[in-house]
Amino acid sequence: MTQRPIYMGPPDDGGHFGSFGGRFVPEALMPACLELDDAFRDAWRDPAFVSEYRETLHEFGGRPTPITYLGRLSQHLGIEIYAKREDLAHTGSHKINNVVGQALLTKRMGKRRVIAETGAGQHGVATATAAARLGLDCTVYMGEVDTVRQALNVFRMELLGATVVPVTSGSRTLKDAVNEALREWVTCVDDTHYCIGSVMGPHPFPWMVREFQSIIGTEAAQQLRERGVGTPDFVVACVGGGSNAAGVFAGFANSDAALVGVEAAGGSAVGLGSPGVLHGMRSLLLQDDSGQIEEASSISAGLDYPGIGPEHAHLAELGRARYVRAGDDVVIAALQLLSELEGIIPALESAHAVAWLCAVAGTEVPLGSTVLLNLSGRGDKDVAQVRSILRGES
Amino acid sequence: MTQRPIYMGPPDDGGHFGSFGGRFVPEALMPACLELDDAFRDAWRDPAFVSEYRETLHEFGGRPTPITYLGRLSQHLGIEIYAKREDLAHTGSHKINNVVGQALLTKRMGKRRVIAETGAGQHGVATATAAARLGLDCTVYMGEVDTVRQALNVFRMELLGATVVPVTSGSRTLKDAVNEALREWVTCVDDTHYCIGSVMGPHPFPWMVREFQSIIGTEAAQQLRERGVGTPDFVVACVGGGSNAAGVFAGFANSDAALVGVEAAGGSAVGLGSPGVLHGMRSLLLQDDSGQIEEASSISAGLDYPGIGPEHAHLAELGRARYVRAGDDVVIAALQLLSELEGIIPALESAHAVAWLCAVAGTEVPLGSTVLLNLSGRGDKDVAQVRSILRGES
Amino acid sequence: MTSLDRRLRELRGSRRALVPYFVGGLTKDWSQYVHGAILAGADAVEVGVPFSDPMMDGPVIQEGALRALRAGATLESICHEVASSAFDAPIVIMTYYNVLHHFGLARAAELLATSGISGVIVPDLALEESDAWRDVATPLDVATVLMVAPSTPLARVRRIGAASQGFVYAAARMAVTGRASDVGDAERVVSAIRSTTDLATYVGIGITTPEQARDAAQFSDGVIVGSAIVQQILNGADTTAIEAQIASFRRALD
Amino acid sequence: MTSLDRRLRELRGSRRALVPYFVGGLTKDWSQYVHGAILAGADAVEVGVPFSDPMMDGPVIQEGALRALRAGATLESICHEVASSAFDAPIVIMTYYNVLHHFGLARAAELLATSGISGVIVPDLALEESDAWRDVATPLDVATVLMVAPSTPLARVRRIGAASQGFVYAAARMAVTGRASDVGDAERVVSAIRSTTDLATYVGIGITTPEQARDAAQFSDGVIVGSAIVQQILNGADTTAIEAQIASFRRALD
Ligand SMILES: Cc1ncc(COP(=O)(O)O)c(C=O)c1O
Ligand SMILES: Cc1ncc(COP(=O)(O)O)c(C=O)c1O
Repeated sequence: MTQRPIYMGPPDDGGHFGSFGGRFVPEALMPACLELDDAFRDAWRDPAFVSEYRETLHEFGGRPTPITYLGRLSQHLGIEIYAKREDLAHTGSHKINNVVGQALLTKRMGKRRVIAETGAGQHGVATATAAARLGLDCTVYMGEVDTVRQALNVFRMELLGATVVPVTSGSRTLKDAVNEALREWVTCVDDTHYCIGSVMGPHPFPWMVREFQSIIGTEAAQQLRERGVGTPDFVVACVGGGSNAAGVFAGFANSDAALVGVEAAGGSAVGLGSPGVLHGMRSLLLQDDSGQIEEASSISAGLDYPGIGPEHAHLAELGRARYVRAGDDVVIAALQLLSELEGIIPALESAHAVAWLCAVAGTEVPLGSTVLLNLSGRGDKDVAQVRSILRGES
Repeated sequence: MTQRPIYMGPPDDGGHFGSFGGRFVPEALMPACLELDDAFRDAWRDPAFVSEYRETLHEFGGRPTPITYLGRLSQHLGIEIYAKREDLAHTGSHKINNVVGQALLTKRMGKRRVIAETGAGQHGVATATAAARLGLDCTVYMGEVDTVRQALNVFRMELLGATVVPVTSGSRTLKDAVNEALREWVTCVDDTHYCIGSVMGPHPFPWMVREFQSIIGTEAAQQLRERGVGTPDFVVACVGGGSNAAGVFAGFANSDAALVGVEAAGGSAVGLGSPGVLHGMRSLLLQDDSGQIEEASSISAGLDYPGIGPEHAHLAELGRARYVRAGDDVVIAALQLLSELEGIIPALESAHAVAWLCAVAGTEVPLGSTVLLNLSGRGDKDVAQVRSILRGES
Repeated sequence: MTSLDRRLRELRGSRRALVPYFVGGLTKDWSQYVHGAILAGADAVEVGVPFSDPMMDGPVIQEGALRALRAGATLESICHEVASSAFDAPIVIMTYYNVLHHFGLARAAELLATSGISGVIVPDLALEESDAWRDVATPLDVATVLMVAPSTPLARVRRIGAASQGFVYAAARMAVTGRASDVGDAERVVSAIRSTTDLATYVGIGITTPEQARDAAQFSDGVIVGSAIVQQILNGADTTAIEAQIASFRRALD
Repeated sequence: MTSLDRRLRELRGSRRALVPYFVGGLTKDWSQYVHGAILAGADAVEVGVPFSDPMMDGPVIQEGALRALRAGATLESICHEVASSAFDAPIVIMTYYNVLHHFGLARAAELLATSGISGVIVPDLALEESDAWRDVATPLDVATVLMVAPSTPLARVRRIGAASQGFVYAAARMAVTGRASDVGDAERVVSAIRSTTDLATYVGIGITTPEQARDAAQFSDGVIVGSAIVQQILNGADTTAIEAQIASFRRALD
């Protein structure tokens, strides 16, 4: 009898998931990464820390988020869809799960400040939120292009007491914001924690962020059990860096559920990328013939990242999870459909998962299948953009 | 021994709370109001309906919302503040509690359509949301001025499948939207329910909406009990029409808690109004020497209503609740303070309650008092406006 | 029984009643329109006292009310004009309850009575809420006209019929004031009213043309014509034009 | 022990080493700058192979890399230029790991070796991840220079010192490449390194002026000068000007 492998366990000591992951950072940052690894391992074993983390997400973050049966969409598609409602979490997405964990860890490490990168601003707002709540200083690095496109999110962070630094290097977008945050971290690693926004970066970040996000999957599995739904046939989530997907997958990695990550067609690191090293990790990346990193492009800022978390690269390699793609046009249609049928305007990111379901219900996802759909965030941040797109203004 | 009076019981058969309330509508609408009264009484007694209402708010609406202890603000003000987090409810405010109840009731009455008025769009979006979820048609009346000021909320309602009708009569704002919705209701009362957005309008609306919102107070009382806080010294909520205040007050009406409603200085129906009849009810209204209704004015669209729910007028008269005011400037400062200290950007409406607390902590609210603060909604809808105000642009 | 009851009962023997509606204070010379209307054959006149939030009125009368308010019209100014005009037909005030409520019910009834006004129509004053007002108005011989709508169930029609004074206002349709192309549900509404009371029953809401007035007159005691007239005045029609319009309604009814 | 180790050990006996940094492919004639630098007294030269996401570089070298990339610079084009230039001093490539990784580690090591390149500095290739690369580079006599930072604990300095080849790069401060006004923590870092290895130890990160170079030379085996030079080239300095700049550093060191 062959033993079934265990999926989504911890990485090896060097932070590897198979051949992916690791720690590719300047020596100046290695001690901090090692310290963080120790600190996280220690904290995550400490019932007091875990319960403070859970309690903060409960009292402040609005957890548990509900599971909503999407009756009208289910009927429309001929499959049974349950949505995990991360859109109802404080600040409007799953990002809060991670930042609360890291902010608490920052205090535990005796640091007084966090820095973060942000693309559209979701992770920046979430980080500024957790920092405000816990009394930490906060600086957010944001591509200059994004600070203009997302001026309101800049203001939101400022309201929350954070300093937003426009990044003028490279393409002036998310990946450059990560570079700049890493550069800045070198200079202040003593008293500052870098609160990375997805399951990416050098070890222990991909693992740690997955652990902080796994509350999504743990809750969902229990909620589905309590409802008598049991293990769904499919667990579907959008994938930018991959934190919401990793979080929900974690609850089902060792079940019979098929795991599906939906990338933006223009940011599909699994679909179109190749192995490479960026931002401290070995993973799948969009890159040109010379190994220069290419810019991702998607209507959804949160999926506009040329890489993917290393654990996803590993799950793809193992075949435990599949990674598929959705293009901008079907994503808009999916956002409209969910809004109209269910009264939930999803984030453009989350609409990717809906779009894929719409495309394959009855084929790859057989009629009658049970699906857990991770609704990673709410669409309020996106309505202005969707409006101009539908009006042909952009 | 004198019997203590019971507060916030049902109104009399004609819908009166003392001398306020009643049913001042055209005869064409009276049968609908009577039918609704019966239907609501019947439904609210029916455990199946009540549990569907609760279950929908749980599964879809994100209830129960948490109580968050605001540690840093408490320390700052020297009082103990617990926030009821209606900002975490689906669509971003307490409005969902009411619309879910009314939409379910609409189906129960065999009607296929809802209409609603909206000012800034919060109640319109909430109504469109509940209608989408339950498969009801939805038309929302919105002052033309507001459709321009809040174009994104118009688009949101449209995404949710609702039709938004700009109202060009009168001052083209909220009160005219109510008039227009009432006029429209006359023409379609057969198959259409008017889903009113606050504890206002003709009986049974003020009572029914209060009952649907009382879930706030019931939950909060239980949550505070479970935390060992018990009865707070003060329960504070902002007041536009008064639905979030009525909802939270309902949980404490017969306790020792002091109840405080905070009106916008420019929309203070209790502070500056006099008894009158508008929109189907007798209540306190802002009116001129000839009994013409005056426009309210506040930075916060949701408090921009020249009246107040009749039950509040009654509670004020009885002295069971106090109604105080907060001006635009202190409200902005309060919004900033809460954001910075607690990582919660409140709606401008809700910031009125915070502003009052800031003003009176240590005086009217003695140091060490325990306060339940109803955070009726999140501020995402307001950040663009706050930004221009702080930049001196408006 | 108020004087208005008696007057309109008498009229019933002779002809179908024509009751045009004018917005008090809409123009400086608004009372001239009323005089002209009476000359042209109006049997009674409804005079609107404008209110900021006229929830039973469509766009035409809303606009009229708005202009009158801007021109400074008030309950008092309109009553004084009525008092000094000595019109040759009964005047019925149409307004919203807050106007009376804010003035003070007793004081308002007194003002109407001393101004020679015969009655009031208060569309947002439901039967159930009307006692306080009728308690002060009836003793002063100010009639309170109540309305029956197509949606009113028969048991309720009976109570309204019993309580109404002067006449019963039969709403022709489920709509607010405005123009329409037919008499809607008027016949059904009128017959329900007639089965419960012998008060005069007038049809209003949407009566726009003399033809509709003639149709309504087949089964009722008269018609109320509002938006069709106010629209002409808003368009700038002079008293002669309005007299001609009223005259054409008169001819259709006779 | 690689050839670079031997060469730099020898140098140690005679003078403090001067290692200027140039961005490969930044200008068409970039190799002329390298020639000039060697003429002016450079003991070895760092040649940067540009990467889109240079996380260890400040604005100056970022800008240089960006321009070089736009001009079409690649690992291959730069190696070919080095191969055909036959420089009179050891060339050490500085690049990011993805450039080698994407080219293929064995293939990259082969290319460097056949181009006559003596070593590499890969700032994002941490000691723990460097085995795969060193396994292919060392046999081809391509040295892998490792870095010690002010934050590196002593036990770790020891391991890095033991693994580094050619020299040990002592980061003068907790910062990315750029200009600074002093030698920062360099003395402490160098002394930690020296307590664990007898490899040559060069100070870099922020060495901007000949004075700083002289200070650093007091306690180390040499200096690496990057942004200060690249800034001049970005400003349009010609080879003569750069030679003069190098010469002034040379004088400070001797
Ligand atoms: C709502 C939402 N979903 C998904 C993502 C993508 O991130 P991840 O793949 O890490 O979940 C983002 C990123 O901003 C987001 O805001
Ligand atoms: C967040 C929020 N709070 C309060 C209000 C005021 O309404 P009410 O007084 O009925 O609670 C509104 C109305 O839009 C609102 O959006």
